[in-house]
Amino acid sequence: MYVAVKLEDGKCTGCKLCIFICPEPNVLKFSKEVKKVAVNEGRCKGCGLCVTICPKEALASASIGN
Amino acid sequence: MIEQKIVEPEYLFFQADREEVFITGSEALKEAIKRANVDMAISYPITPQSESMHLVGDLYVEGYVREYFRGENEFAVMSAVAGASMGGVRVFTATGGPGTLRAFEIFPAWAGARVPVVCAFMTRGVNSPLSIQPDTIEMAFMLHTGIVMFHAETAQDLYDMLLKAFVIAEKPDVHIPVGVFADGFFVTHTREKVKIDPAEIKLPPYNPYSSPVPVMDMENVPVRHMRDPFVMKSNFISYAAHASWQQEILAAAERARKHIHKYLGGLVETENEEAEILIIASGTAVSQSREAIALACQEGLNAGLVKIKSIRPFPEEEIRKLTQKAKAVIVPEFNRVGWLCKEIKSVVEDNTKVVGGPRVFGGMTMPPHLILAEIRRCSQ
Amino acid sequence: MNKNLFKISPGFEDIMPAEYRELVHDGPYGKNLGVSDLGTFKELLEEHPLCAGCGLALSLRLILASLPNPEDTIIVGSTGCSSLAFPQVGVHNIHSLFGNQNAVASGLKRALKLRFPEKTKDVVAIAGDGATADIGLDMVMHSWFRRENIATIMLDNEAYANTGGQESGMSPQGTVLYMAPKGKKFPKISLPEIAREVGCAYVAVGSPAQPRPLEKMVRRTILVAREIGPTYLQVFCPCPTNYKFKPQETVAKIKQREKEGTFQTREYITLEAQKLLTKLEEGKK
Amino acid sequence: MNRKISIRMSGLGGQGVVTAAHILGVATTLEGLVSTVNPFFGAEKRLAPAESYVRISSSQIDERGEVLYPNIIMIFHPHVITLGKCYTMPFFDGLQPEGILIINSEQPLDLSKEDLTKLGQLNARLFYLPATQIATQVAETELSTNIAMLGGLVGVTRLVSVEAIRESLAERFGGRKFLASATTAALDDVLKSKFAQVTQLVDRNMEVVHKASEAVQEYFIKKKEAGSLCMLR
Repeated sequence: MYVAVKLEDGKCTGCKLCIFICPEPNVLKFSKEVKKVAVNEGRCKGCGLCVTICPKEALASASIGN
Repeated sequence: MIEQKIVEPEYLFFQADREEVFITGSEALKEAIKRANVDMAISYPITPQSESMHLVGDLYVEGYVREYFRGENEFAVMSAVAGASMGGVRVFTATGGPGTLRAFEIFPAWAGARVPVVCAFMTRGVNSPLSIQPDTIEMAFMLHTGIVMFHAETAQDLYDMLLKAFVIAEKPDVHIPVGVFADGFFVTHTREKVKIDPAEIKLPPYNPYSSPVPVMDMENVPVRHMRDPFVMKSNFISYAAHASWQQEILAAAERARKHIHKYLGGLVETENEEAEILIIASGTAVSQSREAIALACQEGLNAGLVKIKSIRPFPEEEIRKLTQKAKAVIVPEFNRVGWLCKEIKSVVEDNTKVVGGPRVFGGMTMPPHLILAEIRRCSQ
Repeated sequence: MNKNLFKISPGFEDIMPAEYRELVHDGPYGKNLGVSDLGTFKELLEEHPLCAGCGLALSLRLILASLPNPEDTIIVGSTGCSSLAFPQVGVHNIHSLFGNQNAVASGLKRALKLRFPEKTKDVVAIAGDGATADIGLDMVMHSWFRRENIATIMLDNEAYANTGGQESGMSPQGTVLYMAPKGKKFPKISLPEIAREVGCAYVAVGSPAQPRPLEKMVRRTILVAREIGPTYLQVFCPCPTNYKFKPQETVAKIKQREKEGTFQTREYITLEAQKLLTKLEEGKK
Repeated sequence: MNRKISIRMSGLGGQGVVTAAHILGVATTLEGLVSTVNPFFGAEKRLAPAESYVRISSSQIDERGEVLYPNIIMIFHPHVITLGKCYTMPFFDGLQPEGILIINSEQPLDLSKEDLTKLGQLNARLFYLPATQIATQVAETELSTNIAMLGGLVGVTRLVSVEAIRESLAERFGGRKFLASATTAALDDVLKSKFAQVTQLVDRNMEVVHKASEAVQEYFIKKKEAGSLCMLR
């Protein structure tokens, strides 16, 4: 079982705090157009640091794949 | 910087009119570096090497070397030398004995990183109790570091081998470090006649972009950008990568053979090689052997000489052929372990005829009479 | 670096790795990007094998985003956890041996000065606490004594993490780790104060808990090193694996230590460095 | 000269055995001979034993290192023998038949019966020379002791000409830069400070050479009464 963070799109306000706390490069991307964050789940190690910092509780750890 | 004319290596080595001067080995080293177009030199004191790097410091003051400083210990100096070389300059340093061993971890790293560093090793004993005396035991440790190893017999050898070392080390198909070994005191502190090139000429500069590995200057692509690299992994790709790289370093040294033939006239030099008794030696053991052979000759005994100039790569084929007809092979050495004897025994077909010795160590000068005694014994 | 150098030749786009293509098209070279821009460009660090929640990886990511001049920066690393990340860094970087990073950097910086007298080439030594404060301390200090123009950055995870969690000179007193089974007997080495005393022009202690202040420190460390002399930045990056806390607690740990008074962000700036920084930072505004 | 001459110079640190060897080596090469020069391989300190070696030949010299079988031994200080301040013991071991000894002393030393017997058997020739006294009187500095010893050598053998010594001296103290240890360089400075010009230094030291070459005296080892000496001239 692999753990990765999942984003609840509606809750994200694009504050980017999660991007600054993530130890993994190029996992959380910021879209200038929609002013929201997107997660590259394949590269996320599921440490959960972003979950702890998100003020909107838009991020949550979840299991992915098998 | 002092203006010197850049000439082809072949011209500097073989054609330029040379002047004969009466100098020590350390001074011969200075004369070589003066003409080697060296960008940077880094020093650290250790007897019997220190005087060499003092003199390179003089070259820095005179404007023959562009950058020079004293590092904090041999390991640090060799590390700084590696950094400078990776930064794309021609760099030189020298050490010896305990300094060699203090820095030891860096030598396989130099070879693995394929830096074309030239380092002079002024050999000395490494044992406790302290000894500052000549002894070639450190070369035993250096045999498997991957660096090319030349062994100078005289100050003339030291001068020539150093200059040629830069050219060979920087060949794109070689591009690994070259160590020029000279027996401390016997070569460094002995004043003798040396033929040197005019001071107005020097080697062409190093071209870092001829390197088979990227120069660390951010003027070329940072190629190591990769996902999940194989370093420190336990998997087949990692094993294969490391194994093939080790072989590549070895192959680079093998490819140096043709350049050694071209510039040094071969890995060995022989005299009277048809003789039944052959003396095979390197460094100043060769000089003592020459003396012994001359003494033997006066007694009507016939002995030939093989001088090994390149220890790495090792002249396996040459030794195998040269020793085929010999009745006995005498290997005099300035160390206790007899590393050269072991190397020779591993290639001579019938190695029971190899005499391991005489050996002197602890700093004593090898009396030629000891070698003569072996020649007499083998002649019976 | 001339950007044209690493452009992909026509017809080779499809065989180049995706990561490389992204770096060429969206990398930070010559764009004057910073920490605030993270998430909008291809980072210099690629996927690395460090642990989930690794404070060192986070710090390294922020440091790389803070480089004022990534297209002309060469990093010298050392053995340790960080050496697992460096092969994936998109600037030239050297891993030589354990602890010799500042010696290698000294030779490198001087070589680059000789070769590019008119150009700025930043040399940054980035290594762990074992490499910087223990095995490599003599070489770190001597590079400072010699006034080398190199920036020294320590990734301080307070342990030898890569070798399995042994006590280091930077571990707090009393910490029980391997090789200190009864707890560490002496206090954390005060390297920032030592750096200040031996004459580093700029010394700072920061952490990834404050990304923008850390960015400022990284830039100052490099800019002062470039113009004046040696600088030192110590980045506190807790290790969840060896200090046995949950990966998501890495930043909370920093804040907790701050509250306890066992970790303190600070800066020492010489007058000369302050003058330079005022000039540079005002010029930027 | 077909055969190789090997010289051992023994003295105390600061007496200039290394410099004397250097000057002699250069002088012989100036005369077209082959020479090699090297010091004893130690960390020499002031007044500690010091040794240097010169080999001279008309053809190539291969052998390196310490001279183990000297033809000539030059003793720069009596303590070398009387107090055993030397690296080679027993001191006269290795001396070749018809070997030459030149000792810096105002009067014959009290050599042991054993040594004299050995020297007698080798047909060794024994010379005494007040080198320090001559240096102090003529050059007004003890630092010229080594030059006086070279003068003694010139007086005893035809190894090298006085002219070549002069040329070598001029090169050593006025010529191009050469390699010297810090202590040697310091003594050089002291010596040079005693003379207004290098030419003066050379001239005065050449006077030392001449004086010493005349002052060196041979003593005959009486074989019948082993252990006793008589003045030869």
